[in-house]
Amino acid sequence: MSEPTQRSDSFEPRIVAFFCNWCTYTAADLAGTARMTYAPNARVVRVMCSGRLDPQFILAALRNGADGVLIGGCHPGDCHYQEGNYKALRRFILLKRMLASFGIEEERVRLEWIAASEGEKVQRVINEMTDTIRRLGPLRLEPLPAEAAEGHGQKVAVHGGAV
Amino acid sequence: MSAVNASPNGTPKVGVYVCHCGINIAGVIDVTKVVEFAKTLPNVTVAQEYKFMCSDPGQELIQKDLKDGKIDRVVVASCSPLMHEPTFRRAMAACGGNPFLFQMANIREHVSWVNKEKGSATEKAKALVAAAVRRVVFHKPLQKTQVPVNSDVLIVGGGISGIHAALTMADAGRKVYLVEREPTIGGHMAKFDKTFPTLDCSACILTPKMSQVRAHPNITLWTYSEVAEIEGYVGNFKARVRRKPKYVDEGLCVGCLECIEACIFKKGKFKDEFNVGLSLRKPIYVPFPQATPLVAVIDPETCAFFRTGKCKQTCAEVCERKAIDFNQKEEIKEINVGAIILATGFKTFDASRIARYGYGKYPTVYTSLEVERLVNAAGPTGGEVLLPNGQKPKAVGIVHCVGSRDEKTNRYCSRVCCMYSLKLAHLIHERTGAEVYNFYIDMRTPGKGYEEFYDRLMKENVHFIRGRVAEVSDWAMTPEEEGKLVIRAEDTLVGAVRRIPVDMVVLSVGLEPQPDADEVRRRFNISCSTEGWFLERHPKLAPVSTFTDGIFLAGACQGPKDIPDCVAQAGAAAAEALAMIDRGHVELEPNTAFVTEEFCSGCKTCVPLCPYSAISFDTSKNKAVVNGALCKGCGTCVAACPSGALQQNLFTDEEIFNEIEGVVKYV
Amino acid sequence: MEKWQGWDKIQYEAGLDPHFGTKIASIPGGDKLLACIQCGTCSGVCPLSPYMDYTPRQIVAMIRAGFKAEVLSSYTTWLCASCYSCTVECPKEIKITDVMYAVKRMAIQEGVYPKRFPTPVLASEFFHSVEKTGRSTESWLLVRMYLKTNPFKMLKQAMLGFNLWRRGRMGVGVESIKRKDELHRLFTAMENETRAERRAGQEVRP
Amino acid sequence: MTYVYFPGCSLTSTGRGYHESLQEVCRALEVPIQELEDWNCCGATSYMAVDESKAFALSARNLALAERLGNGSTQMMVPCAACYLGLNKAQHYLQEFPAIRGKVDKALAAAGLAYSGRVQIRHPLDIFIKDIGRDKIAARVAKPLAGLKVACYYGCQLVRPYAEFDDQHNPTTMETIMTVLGAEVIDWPLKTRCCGGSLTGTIEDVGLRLSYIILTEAQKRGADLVATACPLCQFNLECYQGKMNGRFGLNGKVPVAYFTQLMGLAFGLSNKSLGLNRLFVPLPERRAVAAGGGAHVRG
Repeated sequence: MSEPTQRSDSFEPRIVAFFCNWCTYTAADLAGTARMTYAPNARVVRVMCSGRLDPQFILAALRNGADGVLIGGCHPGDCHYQEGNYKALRRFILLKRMLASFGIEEERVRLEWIAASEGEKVQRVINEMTDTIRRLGPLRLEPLPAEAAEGHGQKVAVHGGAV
Repeated sequence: MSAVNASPNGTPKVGVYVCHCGINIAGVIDVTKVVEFAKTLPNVTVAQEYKFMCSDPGQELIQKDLKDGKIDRVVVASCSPLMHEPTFRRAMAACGGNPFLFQMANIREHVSWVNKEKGSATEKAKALVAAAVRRVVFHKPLQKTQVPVNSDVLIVGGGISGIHAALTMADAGRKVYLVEREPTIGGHMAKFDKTFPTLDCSACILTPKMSQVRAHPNITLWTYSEVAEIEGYVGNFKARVRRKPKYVDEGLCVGCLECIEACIFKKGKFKDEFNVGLSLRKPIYVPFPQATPLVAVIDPETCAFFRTGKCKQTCAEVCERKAIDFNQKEEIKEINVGAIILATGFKTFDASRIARYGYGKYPTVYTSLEVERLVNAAGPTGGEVLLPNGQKPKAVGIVHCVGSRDEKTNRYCSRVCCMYSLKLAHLIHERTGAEVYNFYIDMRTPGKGYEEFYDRLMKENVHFIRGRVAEVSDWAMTPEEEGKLVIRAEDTLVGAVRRIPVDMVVLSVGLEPQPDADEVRRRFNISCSTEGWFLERHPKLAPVSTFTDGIFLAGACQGPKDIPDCVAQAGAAAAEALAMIDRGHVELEPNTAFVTEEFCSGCKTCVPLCPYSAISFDTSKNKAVVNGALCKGCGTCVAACPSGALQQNLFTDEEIFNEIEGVVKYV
Repeated sequence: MEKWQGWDKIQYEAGLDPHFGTKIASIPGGDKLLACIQCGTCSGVCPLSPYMDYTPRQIVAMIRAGFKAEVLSSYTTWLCASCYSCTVECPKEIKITDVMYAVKRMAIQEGVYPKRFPTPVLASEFFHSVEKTGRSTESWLLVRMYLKTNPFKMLKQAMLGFNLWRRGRMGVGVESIKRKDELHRLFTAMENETRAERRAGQEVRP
Repeated sequence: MTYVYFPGCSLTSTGRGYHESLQEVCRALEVPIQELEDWNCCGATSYMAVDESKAFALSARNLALAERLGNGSTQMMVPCAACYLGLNKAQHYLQEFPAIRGKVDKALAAAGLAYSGRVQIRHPLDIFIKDIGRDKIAARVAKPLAGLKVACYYGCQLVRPYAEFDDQHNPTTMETIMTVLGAEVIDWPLKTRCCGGSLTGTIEDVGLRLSYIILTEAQKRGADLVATACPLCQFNLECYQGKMNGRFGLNGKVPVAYFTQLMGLAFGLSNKSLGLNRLFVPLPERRAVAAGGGAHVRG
């Protein structure tokens, strides 16, 4: 069986990275092709567009043990689906407000525009974020409202209407 | 955990296959540990490793387990899904499996290639495998939808790349729209005198192809036109092309050029774009004698009629065919095409950005493109290399790498400058007998017959000084330098700084993306590299494809290229487009959104969110309806649906939630 | 005539210092040194390169290759007037002027600069005078430099000194700041910092 | 706003004329300046060659003293090109490299000082053009320098590598000022070429050669005099002309003045107050121009 990373004495943050298929995921592939070494702490979940990101996903990641969440989308104006990234941005702003009210440090959730050619940015952002969260320490959560709710299908009210 | 019975055949049986990729993965990740770990995961019935999963024997492993009924869904932990997802899906489909009961864990690009430390890399790989296994359990068998393909093609840019692609497609019987921004096709190649290394005449090999374009029944040529808007998707694009008024009716004009003769301006007065400002033209002009189409153009910026309203309109008077039409208006053409080839080319580096080289300050400092016109028999000096004072230079310095290999301008090597500098050195030496000095950093001549050409130039007594030019200036240290331009550079092979007085300096300017490349790439929804060149889908294996299906690249818009490479790439782009069109249909990824009616509350949140108007509202049922043919699968509506009624195939909430749980709590 | 010495120009690996390049490259922003493409722009723009024993480009190549002894004893760095042309023009953005400084510092630390060559002497004298008084006094600085290098030359310069003095452009007094103790504390703390770095086993930059 | 004035060591000796004329010109233009109390050597060129950390510490003390004076945004006027570079370099390195910053912060603290990076280091050329403006300078011109052909010489360290107020390759600030003063400027390619710096004092042959090249080119292009903005450039170009005559055959004498001295002249200030009596080569006689008339402004 595997040994999990020692989380008590040498804290290694776990970061869930939601990357859009067209820009940021491709950039992460490019970072790989170019052998740009970076912190192993981020694990990528691919979505077609950052617009697919339901705030529930971020909450689920944090609830399940992630110490931080990174969202990567195309630069403004570059969205493969016209403006999914703007939608992601609006949801992100609302979500941050909500996280703040739970006392979650705002550095734990980060949104970055990373174009397909910006492998270096993937490297830099993941390294920065790992350092930041290592400094902040593990995320200790009070029960989130969603925890009270049943299952995954339920949604919490962070959609902010037609965003 | 719920919904395990989502599997069509009862309990899901997941096969996990971990690839070594030679040492690419196995060199960093302890593959055996990952396999052992996978065996412990719920629903995993088979877990094994193999050297190259993408090879035939690798694929056969999967196929055998599928056929033996050991597994019904597959996780391959190997490279990026953007690389080999189609390979494995095909393998599954080939033996009767559903290709969408498949998930890839990217443990190469995202793990072994970006990690040096074995322990943490292995852990990360396990997490990704766990996530993929959790997720694939929820995958549903899906079918790709087939959409018919429009067999017409749009080619943007009428340089040598666009011309070659257009002729190839047209010869294959496809209908081609060739759109060019300038009044004529031909691009940069039309401005050159000779081509390296064979020194054959550029016009002699290009103009026949230009005429063929003009005459080809399958090609619609729109010059002086730009693509304004693109809608749609692979196989079914809709383009709006803006045709600027030439104020001369293309159908009537026969290219007799009488109108130009008759213009009230007796002589040229305005900078001639085609001769890069080295000569003057009239407000009514043709770019050059072999312009295609050979139709006069009136430039409203300089035409007296458009500027003042007062002109005798002698051009119109003299035209027997009444082709001149001052009332011509901009036209918008709407066309439907199945594929698009971008061949928008490059621009040359603005030499005045490097102040030390004196371009714009000393009149005898030229760019290489200007010298191309000077040595051209059809150019402003009739092919004679003459200085502004009308004399031939006795000594000429050619400065390589201007705007290339320089962190402050462009980091990349422009690839063509060494060779065209050699060509210009030869032509200048041949036409003037001048001493020619080439200042280079490294001589780059990889190509058929290129090194031989370099060899020839050295034997022609052209001087080669290995050293980047420090400055071009007009201060003299010796009597011989008086009245000359002095090039100062270290002769690095000798280890001494040299000052070389010359009469003429040629700056071998590098190639840059077109100034509006960023705007254009947005219009066509493709990406650019950091330097601004259009980004190919894969640098080695898909060099003419883009990340947007149905849009292909040809020529220097993708990166600096010489003519042979442009033509080769244009041919490749045409072939790729043909292959796509001739299939007759495209298969669309079934990652579209769908509504589970019983959950839909009819809140209409989703309706305005869709950028493609794929969601409508059924008022009788009070439910949202997704048109699968219009949906592109971004999932924005799904994220916004408050009741969970909207879901996206391959990216359902439960698939994503399970993937998240997998990556964070895999143990 | 003496026995012909010959030039043994062959360079044996054993005679090189493989760490010299990385040591020099450890100065702030110095890693770019390793990306030099040997284009010679630095030498070409350098107004002093005609008088150097190695051109700046050659010095960079020698640094990378580990020619420590040759580089430290070369006149090149001591001819550098710090005009920053090379730094500004380098296409790889190598801070060549700073590289020259690093070489100078290492040469002084290791005492291997060209002997009786006036530039390093001037630098050291300048350093000591400022360390003591907080300011430099140009007249005394030059006097001490000539005494250490070529006392005869000072006599030749006497006329210039006289002319400057006559026009009030050179004093005989020594310039100094008031709060020398403040400066002293600053320097002592700086030395302690450097010592602490060394104790911590960190590679101390040249 | 009062500018904190940092004269630097040279302006107290060989560059005294610069010190005097700059103060006079500031007074005339109503630019308030206050000399930095107990300033020390900037660290300069030679210091960097011995101990880089201490060079930065030296600059940092000056910056800390200056910052203490202003409330948040001290503008420091630094006329000497070497000081301008030295202080700017320290400023940049403190910003760019945290390791240096940490070391310097600790050393400053030991001396009871602190620096947070808020001093702006500015050359008088920059201040005169950007803050004061050509109109105000023009309004002060009483005796235009009409008929005088000036070669503006910036030297190296003023524009390289840090100056942002002007073009690194072809600076024009001084030309603008000279034109406002009514003088004619020549176009020449050597205005930022090195004068030899301290090499004139150490390796004289080489140093003088560099100065000679600059003077000869200015002469060839018809300049009546060279205007400088750096004490070492002025010293090198002017005080060694005798030797250049002997060694390289420099043709005659070329006056070399600080641009501030020329401003003072045009403003009608006295020769003595501008330190013109300290020049080795006297300025050319001015062609008679009606005094008191408004400034002759061109271009």
